[in-house]
Amino acid sequence: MLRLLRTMWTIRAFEEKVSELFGRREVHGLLHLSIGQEAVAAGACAALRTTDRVVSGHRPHGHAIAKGVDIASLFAELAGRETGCCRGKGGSMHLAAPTTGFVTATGIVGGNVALALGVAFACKEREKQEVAAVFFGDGAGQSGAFHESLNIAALWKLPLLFICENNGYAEFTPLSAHTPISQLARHAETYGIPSATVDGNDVLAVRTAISDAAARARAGGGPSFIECMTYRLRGHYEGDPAKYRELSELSDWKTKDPIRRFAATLVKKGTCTHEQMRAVEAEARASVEAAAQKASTGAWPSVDEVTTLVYAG
Amino acid sequence: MAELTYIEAINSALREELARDRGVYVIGEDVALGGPFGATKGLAAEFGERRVVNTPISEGAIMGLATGAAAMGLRPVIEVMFVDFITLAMDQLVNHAAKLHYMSGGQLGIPLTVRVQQGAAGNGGAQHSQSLEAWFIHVPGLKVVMPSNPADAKGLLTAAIRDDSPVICIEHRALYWTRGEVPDGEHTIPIGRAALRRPGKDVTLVATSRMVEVALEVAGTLANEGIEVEVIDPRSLLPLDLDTITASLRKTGRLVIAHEAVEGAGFGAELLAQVQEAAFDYLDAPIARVGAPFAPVPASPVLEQAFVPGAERLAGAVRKVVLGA
Amino acid sequence: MTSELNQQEAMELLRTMLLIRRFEEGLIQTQKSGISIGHFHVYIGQECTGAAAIALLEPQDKIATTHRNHGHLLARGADPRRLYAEILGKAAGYNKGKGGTLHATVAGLGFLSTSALVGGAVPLAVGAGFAAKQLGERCVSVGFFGDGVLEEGVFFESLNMASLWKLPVVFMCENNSAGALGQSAGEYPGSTIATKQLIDVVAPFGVPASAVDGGDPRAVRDVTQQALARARNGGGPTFIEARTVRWPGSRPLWPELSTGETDVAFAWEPDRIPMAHRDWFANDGLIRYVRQLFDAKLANTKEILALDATVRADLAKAMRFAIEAPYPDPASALDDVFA
Amino acid sequence: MREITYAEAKVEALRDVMRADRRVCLIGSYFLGLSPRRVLLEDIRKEFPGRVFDPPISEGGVCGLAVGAAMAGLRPIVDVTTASFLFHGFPQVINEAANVRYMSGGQLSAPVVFHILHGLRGGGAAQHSHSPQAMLWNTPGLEIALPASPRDVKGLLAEAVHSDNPTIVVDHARLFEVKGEVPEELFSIPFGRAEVKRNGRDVTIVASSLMVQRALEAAGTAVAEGIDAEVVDLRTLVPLDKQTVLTSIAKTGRLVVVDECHRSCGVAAEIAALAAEEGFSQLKAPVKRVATLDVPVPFSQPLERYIEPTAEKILATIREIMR
Repeated sequence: MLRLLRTMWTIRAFEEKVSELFGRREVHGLLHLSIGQEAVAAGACAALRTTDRVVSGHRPHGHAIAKGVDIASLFAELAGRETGCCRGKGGSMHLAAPTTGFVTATGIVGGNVALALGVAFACKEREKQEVAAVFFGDGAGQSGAFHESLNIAALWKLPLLFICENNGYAEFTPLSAHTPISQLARHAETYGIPSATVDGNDVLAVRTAISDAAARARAGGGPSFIECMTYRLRGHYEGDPAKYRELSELSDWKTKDPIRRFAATLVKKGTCTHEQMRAVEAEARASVEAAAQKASTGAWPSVDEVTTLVYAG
Repeated sequence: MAELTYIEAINSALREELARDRGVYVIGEDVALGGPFGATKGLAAEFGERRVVNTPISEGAIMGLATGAAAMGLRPVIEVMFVDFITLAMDQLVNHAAKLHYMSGGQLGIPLTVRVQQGAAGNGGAQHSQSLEAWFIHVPGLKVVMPSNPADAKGLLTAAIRDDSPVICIEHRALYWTRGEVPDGEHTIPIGRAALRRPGKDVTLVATSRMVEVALEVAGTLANEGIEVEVIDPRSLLPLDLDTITASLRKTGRLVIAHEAVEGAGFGAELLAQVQEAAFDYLDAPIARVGAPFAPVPASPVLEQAFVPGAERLAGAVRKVVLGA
Repeated sequence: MTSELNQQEAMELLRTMLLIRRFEEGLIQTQKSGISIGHFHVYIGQECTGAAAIALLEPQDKIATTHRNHGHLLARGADPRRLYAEILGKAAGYNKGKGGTLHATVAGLGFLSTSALVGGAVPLAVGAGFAAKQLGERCVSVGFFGDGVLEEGVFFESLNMASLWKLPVVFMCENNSAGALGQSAGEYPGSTIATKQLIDVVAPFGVPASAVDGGDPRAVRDVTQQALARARNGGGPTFIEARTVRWPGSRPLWPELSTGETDVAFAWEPDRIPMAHRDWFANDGLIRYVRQLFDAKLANTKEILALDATVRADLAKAMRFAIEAPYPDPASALDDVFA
Repeated sequence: MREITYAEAKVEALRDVMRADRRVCLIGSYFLGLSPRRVLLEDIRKEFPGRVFDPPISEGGVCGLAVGAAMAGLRPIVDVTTASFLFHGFPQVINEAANVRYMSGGQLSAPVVFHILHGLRGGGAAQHSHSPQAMLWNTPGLEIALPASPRDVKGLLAEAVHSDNPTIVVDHARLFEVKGEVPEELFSIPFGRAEVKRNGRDVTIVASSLMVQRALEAAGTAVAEGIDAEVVDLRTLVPLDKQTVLTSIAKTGRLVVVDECHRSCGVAAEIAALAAEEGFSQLKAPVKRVATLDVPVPFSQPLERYIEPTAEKILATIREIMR
């Protein structure tokens, strides 16, 4: 239980730090923060094994951290340093750390779903009971690649967990302006893919749903679709004033903050004390500070690196 | 040596690689049925439909699927039925297949082979006849090969499948049923090495894919007029064997480049730009390009024939470069 | 069955269906005689759908179609001489020989485009509906496409937008793989979709969808009429799946007259149908329709045979015209690239 | 004449063409990307209710929709935003829009405008930094316009809307703050006319889009070294104004082509090839290319800067070619 809490606090602290560093121009590029959505990443990855594979999209920090990617290497990547997980070549939207099972993130909405289809295909072929999971937002539900992938995953019974983080906004517009459908899980039902819509701010509900789906996939039952209803407390990207939202909507969701909610539940149940709670947060923040510090001393990549790794070998 | 058709040579490369490496998968629309041109004939029966996989008509998702599977260590060979349909998969090809290795800082390998056929033949019209190799040369991260005969079709495809980078193998539909000697058993041709098809001292003629046939015909005709044409087939457009081409140019002082695609920002433009920079002082005359006219490919047989660069046009261009205007 | 059609209309529908059937039978024979026309696709067995639906359209309505377009063009009134000429690559063809069978189109009849890419025409049809709504025209856009299109992402993208924006579009899906055919039967092209029926994928988008027997003109008329009315009244798009059984001659990669030329007398002398083809002709919309006309006494055998003979004679003339027509000037290959 | 920013000129063009022609509508509205200037578009939204649309993330569907709408009588301007997203629209742009007139034997046309923002934008990395104009040049049927100044963006955008052909307006977010003189009234700049943006006699620099500004910067610096460079802005790739390029080479005898596409099979390759084919006898030195290096665009700042065609690189190349 404390592990879940720690993961969520680490993601929150990481992204708050990223925001701060972005303000000081120490990290760069187009950054998409997941503050408010931490329960999905933490709950889902807690239900997966180390050997399971994750593909993420343009909002990937939480997924990478929850999957166990070293946060110093993430800071370094966002800062464009040689010590970054992608040696400074990828940046925020292209994080990759396959040894942890975090295959890759990608900046193309919907493109990640098709990619994950292939990862799941490979998992099936390896016959090691591994499953693949893909995180995507509600905006991806309108892309052709998403529909093509649902059909194929269902046809071929691929061990793929479609994890939709429905935060109600596709970039800058509410989902209702993008599609007449409010819950994307309906598309999965069309193809006979088992689906569940859960409270994405309830980390235990997410973990349970993903556990069930992963067990089904491991047993050869094919794909599942888990739609997590959540909310991003920041704009679409760092620097987005997000004026398209009502303030009341924002404050309403703030009361449903997944971290505070879970902490309160734990205390109420007597699982731990207020002091222990605060200690978890403090530890997470300290480890994030240390990682950021470490990353800031990383070397810039040599310009010779620019032409390397275009091809293998 | 056995005499095989170009399509049989492709089939034989696929069969041998499926047998040799458990990680090889053949994926595409109708491939388990043999494919529309027979390239995958008999493979499903021999290796099972688990490794010779039929897909829905979802080019984008197929390209993404194969890329994702390659990132996981499989060695997929996908068939895109017509190069024109690759438009539906461009996002996955350009944004994922070509780049994941680089973007991930070398953590992910993409040992993917994309087989596709192109060219103006059979009156398919503008959506089934384009020649798009320049697109792939323009996207860093992809290798591009274009076999011009059955032996190369087998050797280059085998090399492509074994390559650890994504390789686009562009076949020509009009060559599918041409015959030629193909070495027995394992046969690979290193990617990035041009072939000298005919030696000559007066002018260098670089031709790709089906234009190699036309170039050899023209060389034969011009030999009767006293012009000795050296014909070079680059075979691999990226990486490009510029050394072989410039070495020839140092001898002849003249260069003509022929391809079936339109000229605008095409392979000919790239080669010309490279050669004039690398061997400016050796040039005795301006380099000439022969490509298709700047138009979509028409369907009518006569229009199609007028569209495809033929022997007469090519011979004219060579004469002009050798003899002056 | 023809209660809503008077005798003249019923016979006109038959004429259209016969025209399409005979046009394509003639095309297959011409191709077999050695005249090159490129790879082509025929509409045999699906005539009822296009003929019945297109007859309901108003002149301002738009149509987007696919590589299987001959039936739609003819039903809308395309001149068989110019259509044959186009398919043979002649200057007199509608597209001056640049389009051929895959891209044959007649803009003057409201055809937007003929896309030979699976799914290519669907967003185009949605675009025409969008334009009609923007321009305030009382026009409906009808997109004809095959069952394979439901595997293309662009279909979903297009359907979603048509629904979201309530565009006057009729999605006319001609499923010619009904009855466990398609890829599972080892045919080209195959369609593979993980749903129980095609219309299931449409349901979540909130678009009314229905499946009908594509060989039953009345059923096609009924659903098309409702769809057109909904579109014209601002009710948005409709999805129709018209199911037909694949004609055996369309099973090989190149069409073959494997069931022989259709004999309209099969309608009243079923015993004359060769045993091997009884199943198919039992489902063939054309033969079924002739039988219904005959049973309803809207036409006698003599009238039907006479109509058929006229259609065939006209088409023979049209084909001769196309064969004798000159090819375009090769230099015209460079024309029409830009306005 | 009054001076305004590039961003203002662009929005003015959109406003004026919408006022002048009821058929014009905007599908997508990030014509100024995510730049602070994008608030300017709010005025358009207010002035033309019901004519500005925000589509879902379905580039394929959106591009197809616009092509269909154009074929049916509208004059849509589609904002595909970042050029990389155009790849989703390729089936519709390449296979439909570009071919429809030719394939229909001149019966149909698709007068649609596709707007993209191309090039390096700083930290965009490999998937948000594309310059696809060379690929579009390789598929006949599209007109390709690349404005490089406030006056040009207004005139070329207007011409794109008037054109009966499908047109791609390839724009660059790093131009938005450039200032220049722009006529108040609606006007068009005909396609196929390059402009000599700076006269010179020693060396010709051919460029387009943002690279014109970089070339001008390099030319300005070169003066101190006694080098007088001429800068030719192509303005449109299709149709291409060959003559202005060849005339300039005839004068200077030297050519440097600057382009933000990747080098292999890029725009610079075609211009270099053209010069070497048709202007060979005038050339005193081989044509040099300054283009984005052939690697996926790396994210890290120094790496990105290393592959980018900069004014310093242009200057170094000018010095080299003058030797």
